[in-house]
Amino acid sequence: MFGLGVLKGMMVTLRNFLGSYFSKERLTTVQFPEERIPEKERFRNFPFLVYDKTPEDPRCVSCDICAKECPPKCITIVRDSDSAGKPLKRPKSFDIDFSICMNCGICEEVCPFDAIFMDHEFELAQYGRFEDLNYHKEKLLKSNDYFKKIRPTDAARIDQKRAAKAPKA
Amino acid sequence: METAANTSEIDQGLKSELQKKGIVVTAIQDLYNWGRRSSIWPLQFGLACCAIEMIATACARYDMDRFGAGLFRASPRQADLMIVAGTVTKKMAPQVVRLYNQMPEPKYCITMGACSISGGPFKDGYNVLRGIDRYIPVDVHLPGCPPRPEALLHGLMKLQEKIDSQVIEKTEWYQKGLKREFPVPEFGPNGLNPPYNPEVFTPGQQRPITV
Amino acid sequence: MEHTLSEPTPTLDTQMLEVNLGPQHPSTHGVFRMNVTLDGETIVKLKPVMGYLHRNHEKLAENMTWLASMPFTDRLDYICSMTNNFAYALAVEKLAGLEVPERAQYIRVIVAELTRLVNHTLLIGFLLNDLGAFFTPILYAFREREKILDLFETISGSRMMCNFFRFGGVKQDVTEDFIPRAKDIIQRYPKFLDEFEQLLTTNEILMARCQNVGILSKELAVASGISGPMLRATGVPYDIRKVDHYSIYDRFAFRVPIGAMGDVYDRYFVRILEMRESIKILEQAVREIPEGDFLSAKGAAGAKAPRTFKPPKGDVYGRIEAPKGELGFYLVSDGSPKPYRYHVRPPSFINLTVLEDMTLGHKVADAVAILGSIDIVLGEVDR
Amino acid sequence: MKSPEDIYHDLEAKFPGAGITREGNAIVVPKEKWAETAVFLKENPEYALDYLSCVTGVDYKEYLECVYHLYSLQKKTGLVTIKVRTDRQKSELPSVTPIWRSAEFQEREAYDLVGIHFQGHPDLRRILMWDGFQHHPLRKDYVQENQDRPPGEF
Repeated sequence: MFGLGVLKGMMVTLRNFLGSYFSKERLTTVQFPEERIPEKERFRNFPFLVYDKTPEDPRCVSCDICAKECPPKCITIVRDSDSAGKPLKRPKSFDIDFSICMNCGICEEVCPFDAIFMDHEFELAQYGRFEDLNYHKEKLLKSNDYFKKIRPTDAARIDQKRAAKAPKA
Repeated sequence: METAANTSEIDQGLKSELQKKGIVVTAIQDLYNWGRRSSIWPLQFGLACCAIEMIATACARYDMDRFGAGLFRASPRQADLMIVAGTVTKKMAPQVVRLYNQMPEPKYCITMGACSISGGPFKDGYNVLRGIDRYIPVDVHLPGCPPRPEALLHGLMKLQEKIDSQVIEKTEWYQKGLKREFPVPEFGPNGLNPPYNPEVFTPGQQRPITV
Repeated sequence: MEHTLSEPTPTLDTQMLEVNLGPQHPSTHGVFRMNVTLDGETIVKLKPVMGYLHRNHEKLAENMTWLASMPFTDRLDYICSMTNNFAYALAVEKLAGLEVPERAQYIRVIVAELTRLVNHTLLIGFLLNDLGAFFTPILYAFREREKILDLFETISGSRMMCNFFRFGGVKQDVTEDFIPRAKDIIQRYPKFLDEFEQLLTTNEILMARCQNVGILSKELAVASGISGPMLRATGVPYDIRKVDHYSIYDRFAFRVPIGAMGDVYDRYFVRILEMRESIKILEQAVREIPEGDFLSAKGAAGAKAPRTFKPPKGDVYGRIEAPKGELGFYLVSDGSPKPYRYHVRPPSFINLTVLEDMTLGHKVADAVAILGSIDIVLGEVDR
Repeated sequence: MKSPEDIYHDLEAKFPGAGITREGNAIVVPKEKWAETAVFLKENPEYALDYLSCVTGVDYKEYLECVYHLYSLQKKTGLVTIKVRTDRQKSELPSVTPIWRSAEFQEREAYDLVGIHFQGHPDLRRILMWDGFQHHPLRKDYVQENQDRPPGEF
């Protein structure tokens, strides 16, 4: 019969439609704002800076390696200097232009001081472009506890490594 | 963001009282905005990787249809939202501006992904336009490369908030005799000229958020 | 059956109509334009116009370190990012003479074959979308793709832009639940393929629209440098995994499906068979994956400090069997941490050479189907 | 299969005194002899290099170079790399599109981005940049336009 193939195709669609009432596997829609997909630990969206105790002393020593290694060059760091003009091991300003960043995670890989990691937060739509998307140091700094909350295994590994190194330094 | 606050004259107490009895009281303004917000028809217009993420958003798992925005219109005449999903190159920019001009008012534009906001990772390319808001006004900027489908849904919700807060008399596109025609750039020997549209864009400066 | 151009009947002298399909057109899979000259509905001339997504990847790579170009290779063929990384990593390893540990080789083959499944499933969805089955097959295809993308996101961190390969191995070891979840997907994929085939293969409309349409002869395919499933659909048994013996593909038993006619239906069916072969490879690879380190010591040093990674002077041409065809990288190094010349040999760009030969004499609707069967992705065509 | 070494000796024998040299694993063929060598490599049953996989234009500051990667599909044999050089100003090369059809788009791209003119190419136009573009961007001395300049200037 000519229409047999088309009919078989319709049967597949019908089975999927009826099946969605019984097998959870065929009903795949996730109602986004209310119901969310469990976040994967290694998900990387935009970078953020980590500080241990207070936001005033982040781990970052403004060595500028991440700014040099960043493929699209979206990180700009200005080194802080004390009253006598001697450069300090602290960034005065640390800007990441979120409208250029490509979420590749290379800054996290090359940072020798475990100061920058990739965040999970993705609801970042803005109306403005230049002020709203150019994140300055204050907006980038997050605590180590936040890092432990979103990425437990990585945070544990990093803390263990830092603890092993800390007493000697 | 100084969009006009939506000052509907009904006081909230009376409104919630009536709502308990099943009577919905609203201003024409809210009804009109609610109607426009809940059926935004995006233009079927994908440029690069973000377009695949946009299609994934339209598919079963993230389901853009729950926001009323699932119906992709192939022709700009029937679309009222242009999601610029992907890198806008200099060779494609005139077509993007022409498409935006062909869309009927009220029209909105979401720049999805780093490339359409500022050229993104490819901004140093000789054929890459550093952001489509050099030629057309953009309502919502959505960073990410590519932004997750949920981020696109969040961007859509952000646009819906903006539509909710619009007051007809003050909105830009409802004025009498409005002619919002953005000039289409031409191809020059080494790039597009004009490099940007002065009314819409000044390099490095934030454009006032349109109402 | 040779299509003769319909000569205009003497009484009715019609003009040739010049039509632009694209760059903004639902059928062009992105920003691709075809200047079509029509005589009525039949195509007389078809000139492809590209470059609307030319993002200057090769110029940018010339002033970035070798590793900094790796995330950019994800954006070449943005449907299969892992195989782009694979080709680039193989080429640089050939140039710098790096060894890849066993476990990394197995992880690479597993994710490359999973990407092939994603690519072929998506292609069939988009091909049917061009044939008019608007969005139904795509919903099935994207449902399966989400499962595999979840897997990629757990190990690499991003759904589409994995940036997962490093020169000398992979960036991080796979998580513990990767192997069980991969096994689960591999077991259930044939069932999905049967469902997909039941939906499509014996569908009379598909057979009528695709058989004897866009026929490509063997000689023209070889002469035009066609590669991948399109070449195999014409009957040439050439698969780079079998010919070049790169990575560890020799340890897996799999066959290379070839077509007979070289028309759109053959290209569709060769891809379905290729998916079944990929599942066979995946079953063997997932069973035999050894323990061990995922990145060689030199590779790890190179990944930690990319500007100290300086391959020796010279040039290299490395290629792999990407889902769309032969994806090659021609790299010239002058001993500095930046490549001197970085060229990508994209399969879909060269497969488009014969687009005009295949569409002459067909109707416009067939041209849309033929373009869909070539499987082009504009990020790779225009680079 | 004949290694590039043997092919080089055969070519040396076939075209004595033509100045064919070897450089690493590649064979450098002078521009005048390239058309004949190409036909010889394709027709000769021993090599049967019927599959031109990749054509690349490279700018080496003193000269422009076109690199051809050839394979044989019948014999399933491996890579033969041919390099042909031309000077920067009058960059002319014989086109191999009549011999291998796969060079059609790749030679147009080499012309568009690196500026090598291929004589005998059926349709040598720009393929990636728009037609009014008057530069060859992949050359090392290409200067990009400044996108933030005021609209009036160039």
